[in-house]
Amino acid sequence: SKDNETKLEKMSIMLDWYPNAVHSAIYVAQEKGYFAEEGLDVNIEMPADTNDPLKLAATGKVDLAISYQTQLLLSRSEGIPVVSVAALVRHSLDGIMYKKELGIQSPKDLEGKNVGYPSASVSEAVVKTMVNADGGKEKNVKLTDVGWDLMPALATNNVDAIVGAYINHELVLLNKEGYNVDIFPLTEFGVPDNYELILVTGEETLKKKESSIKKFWRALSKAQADVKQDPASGLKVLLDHENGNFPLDKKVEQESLDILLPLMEDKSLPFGYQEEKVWQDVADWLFETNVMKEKVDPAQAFINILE
Amino acid sequence: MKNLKQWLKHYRLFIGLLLLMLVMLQLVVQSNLVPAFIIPAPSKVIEHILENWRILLFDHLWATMLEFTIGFTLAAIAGIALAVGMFFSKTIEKMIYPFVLMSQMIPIIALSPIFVLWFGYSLWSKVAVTILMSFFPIVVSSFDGLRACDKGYIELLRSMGANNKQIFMKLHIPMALPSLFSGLKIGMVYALVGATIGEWLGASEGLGFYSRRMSGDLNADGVFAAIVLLTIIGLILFGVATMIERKVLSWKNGSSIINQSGVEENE
Amino acid sequence: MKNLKQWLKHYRLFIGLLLLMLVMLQLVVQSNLVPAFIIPAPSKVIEHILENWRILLFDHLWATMLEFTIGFTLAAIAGIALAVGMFFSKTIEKMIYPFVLMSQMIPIIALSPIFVLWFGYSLWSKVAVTILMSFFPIVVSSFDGLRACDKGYIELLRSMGANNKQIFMKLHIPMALPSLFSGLKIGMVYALVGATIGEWLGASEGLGFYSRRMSGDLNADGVFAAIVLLTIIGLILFGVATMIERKVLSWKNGSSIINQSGVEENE
Amino acid sequence: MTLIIKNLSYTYPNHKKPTISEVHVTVKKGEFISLIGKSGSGKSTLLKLITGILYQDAGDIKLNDRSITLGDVGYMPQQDLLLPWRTVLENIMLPVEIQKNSHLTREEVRKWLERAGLAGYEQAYPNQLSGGMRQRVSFLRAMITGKDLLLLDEPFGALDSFTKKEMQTWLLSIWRDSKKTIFFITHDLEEACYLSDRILLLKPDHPMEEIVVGLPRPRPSDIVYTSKLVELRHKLEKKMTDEKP
Amino acid sequence: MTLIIKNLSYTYPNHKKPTISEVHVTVKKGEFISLIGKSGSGKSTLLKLITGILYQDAGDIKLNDRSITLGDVGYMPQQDLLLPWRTVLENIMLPVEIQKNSHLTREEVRKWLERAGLAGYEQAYPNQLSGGMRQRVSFLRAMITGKDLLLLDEPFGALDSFTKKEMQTWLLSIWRDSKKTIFFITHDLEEACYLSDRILLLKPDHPMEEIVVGLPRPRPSDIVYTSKLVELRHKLEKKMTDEKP
Ligand SMILES: Nc1ncnc2c1ncn2[C@@H]1O[C@H](COP(=O)(O)OP(=O)(O)OP(=O)(O)O)[C@@H](O)[C@H]1O
Ligand SMILES: Nc1ncnc2c1ncn2[C@@H]1O[C@H](COP(=O)(O)OP(=O)(O)OP(=O)(O)O)[C@@H](O)[C@H]1O
Ligand SMILES: [Mg+2]
Ligand SMILES: [Mg+2]
Repeated sequence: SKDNETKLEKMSIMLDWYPNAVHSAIYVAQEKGYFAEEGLDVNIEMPADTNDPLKLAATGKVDLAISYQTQLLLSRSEGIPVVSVAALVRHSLDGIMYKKELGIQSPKDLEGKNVGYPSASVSEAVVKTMVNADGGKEKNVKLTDVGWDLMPALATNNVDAIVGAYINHELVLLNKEGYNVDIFPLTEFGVPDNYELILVTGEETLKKKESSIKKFWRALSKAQADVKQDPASGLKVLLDHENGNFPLDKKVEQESLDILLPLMEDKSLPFGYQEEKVWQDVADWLFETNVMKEKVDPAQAFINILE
Repeated sequence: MKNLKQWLKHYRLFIGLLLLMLVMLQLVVQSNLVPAFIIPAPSKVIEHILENWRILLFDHLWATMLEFTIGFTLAAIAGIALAVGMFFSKTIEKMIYPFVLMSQMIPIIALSPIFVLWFGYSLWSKVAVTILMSFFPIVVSSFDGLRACDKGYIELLRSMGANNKQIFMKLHIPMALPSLFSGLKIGMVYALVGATIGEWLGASEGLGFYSRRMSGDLNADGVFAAIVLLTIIGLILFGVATMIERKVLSWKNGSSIINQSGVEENE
Repeated sequence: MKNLKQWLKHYRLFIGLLLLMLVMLQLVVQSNLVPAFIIPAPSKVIEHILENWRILLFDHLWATMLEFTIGFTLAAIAGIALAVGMFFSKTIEKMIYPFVLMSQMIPIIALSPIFVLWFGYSLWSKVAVTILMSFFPIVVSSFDGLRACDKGYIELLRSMGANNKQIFMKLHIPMALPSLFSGLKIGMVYALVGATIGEWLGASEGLGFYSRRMSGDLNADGVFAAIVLLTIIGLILFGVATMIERKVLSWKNGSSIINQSGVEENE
Repeated sequence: MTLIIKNLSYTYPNHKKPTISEVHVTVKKGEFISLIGKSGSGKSTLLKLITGILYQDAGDIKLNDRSITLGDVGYMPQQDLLLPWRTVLENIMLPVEIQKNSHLTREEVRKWLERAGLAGYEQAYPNQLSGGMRQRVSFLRAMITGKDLLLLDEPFGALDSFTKKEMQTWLLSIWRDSKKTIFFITHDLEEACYLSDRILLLKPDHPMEEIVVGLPRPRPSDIVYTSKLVELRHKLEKKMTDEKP
Repeated sequence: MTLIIKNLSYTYPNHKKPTISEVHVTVKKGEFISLIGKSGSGKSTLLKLITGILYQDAGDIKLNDRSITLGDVGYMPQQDLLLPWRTVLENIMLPVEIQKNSHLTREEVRKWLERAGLAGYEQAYPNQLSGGMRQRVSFLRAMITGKDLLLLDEPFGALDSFTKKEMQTWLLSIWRDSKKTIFFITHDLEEACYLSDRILLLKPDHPMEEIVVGLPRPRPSDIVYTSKLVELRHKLEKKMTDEKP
C-alpha cells in the first residue's frame, strides 16, 4: 500500500472559516480514507479572512475553497474567475438576530433601532430588503458596521440587532451565554434563499482538474451520508481531529450540526446539486439592491460537478 | 519654491525608484502576472481616487484625521503627563512602567471586544486604539528626555535661588525636547495606524473603514486607494513634524558665527 | 537567589498593584458587572491555562516562538544589513529610507491578501509579518548607532594605518552597539506582536491563532489565556535581552576604581 | 559685605572621609581671594557649600552675619554650563528671570555685553561661540545676579594660555570697576598669584593655609615674569607638593 | 630618522584661506620639538598632515627620504580618545592589532603599564580612570606603535597644573630612555620651554619662527623658576602677542 500512497494526487481545500460542525464530512472523508480511495491526498487549510478562500482559489493557490453564494457572484462581477461546483448548505443560515426583550416583532420594528453588520454591502442589502418587505422604511434603520465583533456588539447593547450572524453558530452561542435572542430568517422577508456555503474552484483549476474535483465530491458525498447516518460519530471525528490543538465545545457543535444537517440536503435533489433558478434569483437580487454594479451571467457562475 | 527644489533634489533617487516600481507594477499587472484583484494596477488605483475623491477626502479622510488628531493629542498629553509623573516619583515609575511595556505586547485586536464594551462604536473606540498605539513611544522618549538633564545645570539654577518649578520649566523641559520630538514623530506614525485599526473594529467612516469595506466587497482598487491616501497623509504629517522640530530646535543646527578662517558657507 | 530577591524588591510595587488589579477584576466579574465572555475572571483564565497547558505550551506557544525566532532573526539580519548599506552609501540611504518609513504606515492587515498570495498559509506568511513589524526600529537604531561615531576616533585609527574594514569592525560596530541593543529590544516586542498578528492572518496553530479562534467561539477564558501567555513570554524575552545588553555593555556601568576619598559601595 | 566661614565640615553621602573638614575663612568686601588645590581636594565642594547647593554637616557660613542661602551669591560653575537652547542674551538674563526682583534693563545688559566684547552676539547660540566667549557669557551671567560676592570655579581652566591671559586682564578690570568681592578657584599657581590679594591652599588632611600676595595694584600683565612673582609661585608649589605638613 | 617638511600648504575644503601655508620644518632623530600657537592657528592641522590623516595641497613631507604615509608615526590626539568599550590593556594593544606585524608581547606591554603607574589597571575601563591616567594610557598607545616619531597633540591640555607637572617629568624620563623623536603641541609656553630642544611658533599669516631653548639636560623640574627660563618665556610671549611681524 506504500506504493499507492506515493501515487496519491495532492489536492488542497480551504475552509470558509475555522473547522466547525459544517466541516464534519470533510474530516470524516479524510479520517475514513475516502479521499485516499479516490486517489486523493487532501490538505485542509483555514483562512484568515472570509474573502481569502475565493481569491486563493482564483489564483490557483488552493484547488478548492468553501465560500458563499453571494460572495461568489460579487467576485465574478469584480472579475475574479471563480466557479461554484456544488452546494454544501442549500439554505441561508443568515438572518437578523435581535434581542427579544426589545419588543421587536418583525423586521419593520427595527425602525429607530440600531443594526450591526460586518463590513460588506450584502449585509446592508439584506437589512434593507427585509425591512422594506415588511412594510418598514429602511431609512429609519440605523446601520452600524461592527467590524468582526458581531456577538459582543449585541451582547454589550451597542446594537439592538445584528445581521450576518449564523443560526448554527452565533445564535447557539448567544443563547448558551444566556442572552434571549431570536432571528428573522431572511427568506421570509423578500430576500431570495441562497446556498449559504458552496464549494468553489478557480476557472483555470476547473479546466485542469475537473476529474479530480469529481473524485473529491464523490468521497465527500460518501462521508456526508455517513454523517447523516450517525451524526454523533461524525462529529466525534471532527472533535478528535481538532482536539490535538484546539478544544471545541462539544455541546455547541452538536447543536450546530443538528441545525445544519436538514439544511444541507433536499429530498428531491442529490447532495450538492445546484439549481439555475436559485442562482438567477440571487444574482437578480444582488443587482437590484446595487450590491453588484455589473450583471453577472448566473449560468457561468456554477456547474454541477456531481454525476 | 527653493525649498521644493531642494526637497526634490534630495529625494530624487527615492522618487525615481518609486516611479520605476509603479511602472513595473503596472506592467506586471497588465500582463496578468499578478491578478488585479490582489494587487491592482496603479493606474486603476489613481482612477479610483479621482472618481471618488470627494467622499474619500471630505468624508473618510476627514473622519480618520479627526480620530487621529484627538487620539494623538490625548496620547501626547497623557504620555507626557505620565512621563512627568514617573520623573517626579520613583514610586509611580516602578508601578507604572512595566504596565506601559506590557501594553505594547498585547495584540490590540485581541482586546477589541473590550473596546466595544467600553466605548461602543463611537468616535472614542477609535481614539482609544489610537492612544494605545501611540502612547508607548511618547512616554518612553519623554521620560528619557526628562532624565537626561545634567546635574551641573540643576546646581547652577539652584545657586540662583530657582525653585523646583523654575528648574523644571527652564531646564528639564527644554532639555527633554529633542528626545520628546523623536518620540512624538514615532507616536504620530503609530497613531495613524491606530486610527485605521480602530476603524476596523467597527466604524461607519474613515479610510480604515473604507479599505475594509472595499475589501469586503472584493474591490482591490478601493482598498489600495485608501492605503495610498493613508501613506501620503502619514508622510506629510511626518514631514511637517520634522519641520516643526527643526524650527523649535533651531539652536541645534546653528553653525559657528565666529569665522576666523573665512569659512565659506555651502548653499 | 539574591538576584531574585533584588528583583522582587525592585518590582514589589508593580507586583502589588498587579495583584490588586487582578483581585478587583475577579470581584467585578463575579458580581456580574462585566459580562464574563468579554473580560473573564482571572481565576477562570488560570483554570483554562492549567487545563490546556499541554497544547498551549507545546503546540501553540511553540509555534509562535518558532515564527518569532525566525522572523526576529531575519529582521535583525536584514535590518542591520540595510543599516550598514545605508551607512556606506548615501545613495542607498536616500533611496531606501523613505520606503522603510512608509512600510510602517501601511496597516499590515490591509496587506494580508498580498502576504497570503506570496506565502500562502505557510510559516513564511507569519514570518513576513513578524519581519515587517520589527524591521523598522532595528534599521533606524542601528543606522543611528553607526552614524554616531566621533570623527576623532576614525582619524586616530587611520593614523595607525587601519583600513576601512578595521575601522568599521573596531570602531563603528562597538560604537553602534548601545543604540543597536535598544533597537533590538523594541524590535523584539514588535516581533512578538507581529507573530501574533501574522497568525490572525491565517494559521492553524500558535497563540495568536488560539486567541482568535477562542474569540470566534465567544470563549473569553481562552482568549485571555493566550494573551497572558504572550505577555509573560514578552516580558521574559525583554528581561533576557536587557540582561544580555548589560553583560555586553558592561563597560558602561563600571564605576570608578580610583577611590581617593574612600567611597563606600552601596550593596 | 563680609563672608565668614567657621569650622566647616562636609562629607559626601557614601564617603567615609570628609571632603571638607574644619575650614575657616574670612573674606572682606572687595577682596580677590583664590583657592588652590589639587584635583579632587574639594575646591568645588567648598564653593558649592558657600552657594548653598550643598549643606554642611557642621560649622556655619555667614554673609553679613546672616546664614547664607541659595541665591545669595553669583556663581560661575566649573564648566561654563550655558543652556544650549538659549541665546547669549537669554543665557545672561537667566538669573534675572529667576529672581524676578532684579531692576536690570536689557539696555544695561547690552552695555555689559559690549564691555565683554560680545556686542553683536546677543542672538548667537552658545555652540556658535569660541571657548573664551563662552566663558565671558558665563561670567556675565554670574555678574548679572547683582550679588556682591562672586564665586568663580576655575573659569579659565579650559582656555588656551593666550586666551587665558586676555581673560585674566579683562577680569581684573571688571573687578576693579565693579568693586565686587571675588572668590576664585584655580589650580594654576601663576594665575592665583597674578590675580589675588590672598591665596588659600586646600590640601586633604591638612589645615587650610593662607598666603598674602602683597603685590601692588594695578598689576601689569608681565608682572608674572618678575622675580617676586616667580619666587612666590615657587614657594607655593613647594608648599603644595610638600607631602609632610 | 629625519623628518623634513618642505613648503607645506593646506586649505580645508570650503575655507577661503589656507590654514597651513608654506611651512618648512626639519626634525632630527631624538629631538624634542614643540609647536606653539594660539587656538585655531592650525597646530592640530599640521600634525594631522604629518600623520597622513589629511593630505597636503602643496609641498611634501619626507620621513627618511620617503613620502610619509598613514601608519608611519605614533600619534596621540588632542582628546585622549580612549575607546570606552575596551579595557586599558585592549586600548593599548589597539595599534598592535591593527598593524598585525608588531612583535610586542603582552608581557612587554605589562612592563610599560607598570612604568606608567598603571599596574593593576589592565582590566579597568577608561571611564574608571582619572584624567592623568587616561592621558598615560593614550600616550602608551602611541608609544606601542613602535614608531620612532611620536606626534603628541596637547597631551596635557586637560590636566590640572599639579598633575601636568608630574606628567611632564614622566614624559621626559620616557623620552630619555626610549630615544624617540617627539613632536609636541602645546599652548603652554612654560611647558614648551621646560620640555623642548627647539620651539616652533605658528602664527596665522606669518612665516613660522623657530627658537632654540638651549637649556642643559637633564632638567630639574624647578628649572621653570630660573630666570633663564622665565626670560625665554617672556620673550616667547612677546613674539606671540606682537601683532606686527
Ligand atoms: N556629587 C558627588 N558625590 C560624591 N562624591 C563627590 C561628588 N562630587 C565630588 N565628589 C568627590 O569629592 C572629592 C572632591 O571633589 P571636588 O569636585 O570638590 O574637587 P576639586 O578640588 O574641585 O577638583 P577639580 O580640580 O578636579 O575640579 C572628590 O574626591 C570627588 O570624587
Ligand atoms: N575638519 C575641519 N574642517 C574645516 N575646518 C577645520 C577643521 N578642523 C579645523 N578646522 C579649522 O582650521 C583652523 C585650525 O584648526 P586646528 O584644529 O588645526 O587649530 P589648533 O591650533 O589645533 O587649535 P587648538 O589649540 O584649539 O587645538 C580652525 O580655524 C578651525 O576652525
Ligand atoms: Mg572642581
Ligand atoms: Mg588643536
